[in-house]
Amino acid sequence: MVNPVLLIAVPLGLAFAIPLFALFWKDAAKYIPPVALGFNLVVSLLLLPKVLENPIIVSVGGWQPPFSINLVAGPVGVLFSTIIALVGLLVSIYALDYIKEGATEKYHMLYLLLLTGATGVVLTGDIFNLFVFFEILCISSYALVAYLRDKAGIESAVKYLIQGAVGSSLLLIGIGLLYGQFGTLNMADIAEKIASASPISLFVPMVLLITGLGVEAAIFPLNAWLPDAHSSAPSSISAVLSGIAIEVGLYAVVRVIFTIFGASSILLFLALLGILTLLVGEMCAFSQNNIKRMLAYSSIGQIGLILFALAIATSYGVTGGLFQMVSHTLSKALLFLAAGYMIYRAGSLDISALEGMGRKMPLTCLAFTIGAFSLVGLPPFVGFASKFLIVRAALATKETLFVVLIGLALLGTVIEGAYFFRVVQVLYFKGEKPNPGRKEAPIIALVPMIILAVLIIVIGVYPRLITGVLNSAASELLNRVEYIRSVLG
Amino acid sequence: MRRIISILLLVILAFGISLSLAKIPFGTPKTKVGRYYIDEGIEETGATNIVTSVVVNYRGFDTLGEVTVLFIAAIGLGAVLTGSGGEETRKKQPASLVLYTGCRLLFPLILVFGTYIFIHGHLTPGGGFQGGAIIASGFLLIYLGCRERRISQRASKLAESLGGLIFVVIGLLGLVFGSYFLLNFLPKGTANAIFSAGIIPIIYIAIGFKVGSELASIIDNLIEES
Amino acid sequence: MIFVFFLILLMLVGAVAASIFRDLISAVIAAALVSLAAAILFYFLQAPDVAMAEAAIGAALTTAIFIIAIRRTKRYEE
Amino acid sequence: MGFLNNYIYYIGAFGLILIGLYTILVKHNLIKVIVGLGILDTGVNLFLISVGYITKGTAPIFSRPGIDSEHMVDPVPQALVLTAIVIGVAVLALALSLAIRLYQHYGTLNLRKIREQRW
Repeated sequence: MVNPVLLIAVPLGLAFAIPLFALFWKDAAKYIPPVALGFNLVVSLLLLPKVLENPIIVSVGGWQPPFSINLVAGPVGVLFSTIIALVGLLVSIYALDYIKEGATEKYHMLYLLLLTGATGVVLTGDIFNLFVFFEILCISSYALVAYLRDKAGIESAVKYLIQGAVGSSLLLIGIGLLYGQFGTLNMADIAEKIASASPISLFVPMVLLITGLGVEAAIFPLNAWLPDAHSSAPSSISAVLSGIAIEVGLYAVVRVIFTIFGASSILLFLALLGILTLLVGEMCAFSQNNIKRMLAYSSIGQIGLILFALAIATSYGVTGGLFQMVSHTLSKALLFLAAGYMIYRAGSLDISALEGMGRKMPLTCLAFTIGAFSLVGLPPFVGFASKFLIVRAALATKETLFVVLIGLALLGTVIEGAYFFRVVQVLYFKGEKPNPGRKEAPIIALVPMIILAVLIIVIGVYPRLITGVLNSAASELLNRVEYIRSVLG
Repeated sequence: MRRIISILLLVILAFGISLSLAKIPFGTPKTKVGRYYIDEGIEETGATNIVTSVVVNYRGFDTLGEVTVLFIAAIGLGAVLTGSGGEETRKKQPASLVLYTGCRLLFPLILVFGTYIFIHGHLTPGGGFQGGAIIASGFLLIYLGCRERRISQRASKLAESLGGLIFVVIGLLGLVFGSYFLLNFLPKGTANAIFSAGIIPIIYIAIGFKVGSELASIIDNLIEES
Repeated sequence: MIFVFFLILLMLVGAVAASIFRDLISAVIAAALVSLAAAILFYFLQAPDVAMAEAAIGAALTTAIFIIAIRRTKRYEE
Repeated sequence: MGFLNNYIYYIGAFGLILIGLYTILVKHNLIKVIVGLGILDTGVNLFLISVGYITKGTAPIFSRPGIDSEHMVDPVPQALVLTAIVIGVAVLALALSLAIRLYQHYGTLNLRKIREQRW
């Protein structure tokens, strides 16, 4: 039997071992992350069919929950770990060539540890353990944002670190308040006992937990760090931060709301917050001239849409939200990867500097265009399928408020379409005619982009490939009684 | 303006927390998990220091994550500070004779004390983190007193790497022997003996080396001006 | 008990001092005082392990790395 | 006085938390902000430990055989705080290294003056 704990233990062990390997193999640091993430991908795919029938609960150390930390490999956890491993693997292959300067060995170690932290967050069933893995995720991203050591990188890392550290302190206070009231840290155990507690004493820990986790998830008032951090990190890191880190943060928020607190009263508030986040993100993205900042603001918009879909809290809505997460991860990773080499060749972050790139780097630009169209939600790409599901879910609630909100969300999509088309237009239809000579991205960077683009099209044409998993993931999130029963027995 | 808004926010926070605190009276026993560890801890893990048995065994996974956090900080700090300095040069004047001799005299004593702390982690207060911190403060003393000395980067990297690997490998051995990660698969021995508590002392020694070398390399990276 | 009151008062005063001192070295020393007082309080709360960790890490090492960092930057707040 | 007796540790802990947060929100100097983070961490740790305390409790260590286990304080918060302390020092160290770099780039640590990037 495959044990989910391997998904965390093996990458950690390999990351610790990199300095040892480096003694007799100079390039070890470069090639170990793809190996570890490939291993994770295989294990996740092996686990996936099993957990669709029954979630696998493993406890660490051999005591039954709540007496020790346990991992819950349900559909949600394994779905996320598969995506993390898949995108992580592709980006690590891309980085083999892309990362040339600076302390490359340290880059690769931090990268592997960041993804291990993300995997830990989605698999753990213990609230303090979640905090620890969350810190692994956050601290490695602070360091990686500053990796280029230029002015912008250091400044945004400082902002990110301060906001993130305050967020984690609030999270820890919330955990302390929960432990004081219920005497346990196991999420299922807390969820079981929470029914008997008074709402007033629960409200404060809930707000603290949501605020603490919301900093990483970039929910509206807490996202001041995001555009700076995502735009000044190396592009491969931006891909992972936008594609994985904020999704994992949002997962943690949703897990806390749905599973621990079972709070239906604040869902409306979250839906409003989601739409607000979406509109703010898309408007700011529209006015950007810097391509990476534009992509970063577009991530804020997408997070808002996902939050809105999840806050609908029907089976359709949550399925749509998770689907949108998957599609955003694939598309945004592709966009950042493609943008990375375009910027490298153009030597500037300005959108206007990318004129005529469509003739210089046809494949990279094609990949960028596919990602952009998918994000906007054009058929036949995956973004269309997921956005369609969200619209259907919002209409199915038959509540005026949700219908109005989805109307606003569609308005956001129109803005999104406008700025992405502007970039595509610059890529293909502007600039001087004489061919400046092709200079395509190297093959090792093109392969991950092509794989991502193919995935976007294939899932867009056959959404049924993953809707089964998404459906059972949505029912795991919504059915907290079943979650408690499967963990505590 | 900023000041007023901040104070307002903080007042709201304080009020909210005080509402919640009313449910958590100070000084009353309230947890079944903690009770379980106290009642069963010695028998199940063999460590007389219950905190150690919780840190290393019951919640050992947290500790693995925590060691990783420190590891990340050490690497990240190295990555951020690579090739910094240059214009700033530290005054090369040597420390005074008293300081120099004192540091050289104290350094081995501090090392022995730190080692004692983490070897006895399962019996008395203390353990890998405290011992590691004490060892790192010994290195700090060396930097202050004997300014030309440097610990070898290579050695500290190896200690970090080996410490982490031992932790993970012991965890995986538990998976092999008893299908649980971090299972305490070694004999527990008699309580209050130094060779007892199964895997706990081994893990704590590994943590001690790892934490000591990581903190020392953090200090080294910060001080360095080359 | 009176000693505990005194320690907590000392700790809070130290924290306020750390917040208002313009000289960063003094602020860091005040913060170290907070850590030290907290370590003693941990001991009174029957947590010797934590007291040790706080004294060794919070009071000693943190102060040291702060001072190293201040030496490499600027001593006075502007 | 009874109230104070019962809640003095909580007051101390949240006093630290509030002072730390205030420092982070209001101060301009980066190192000062990091000092505030340290104070905030200490406050959170003190709060967690006081949650686990039991009146007239003893440390959860069976230092000699036959010790009374009835009045031992809760070991779990102590384990959590050990973790939190180490995480705290890791964040502080990373923050300070960023501060050093920031100073090399800008020649100042005043966060209000460092505003290359805007919305």
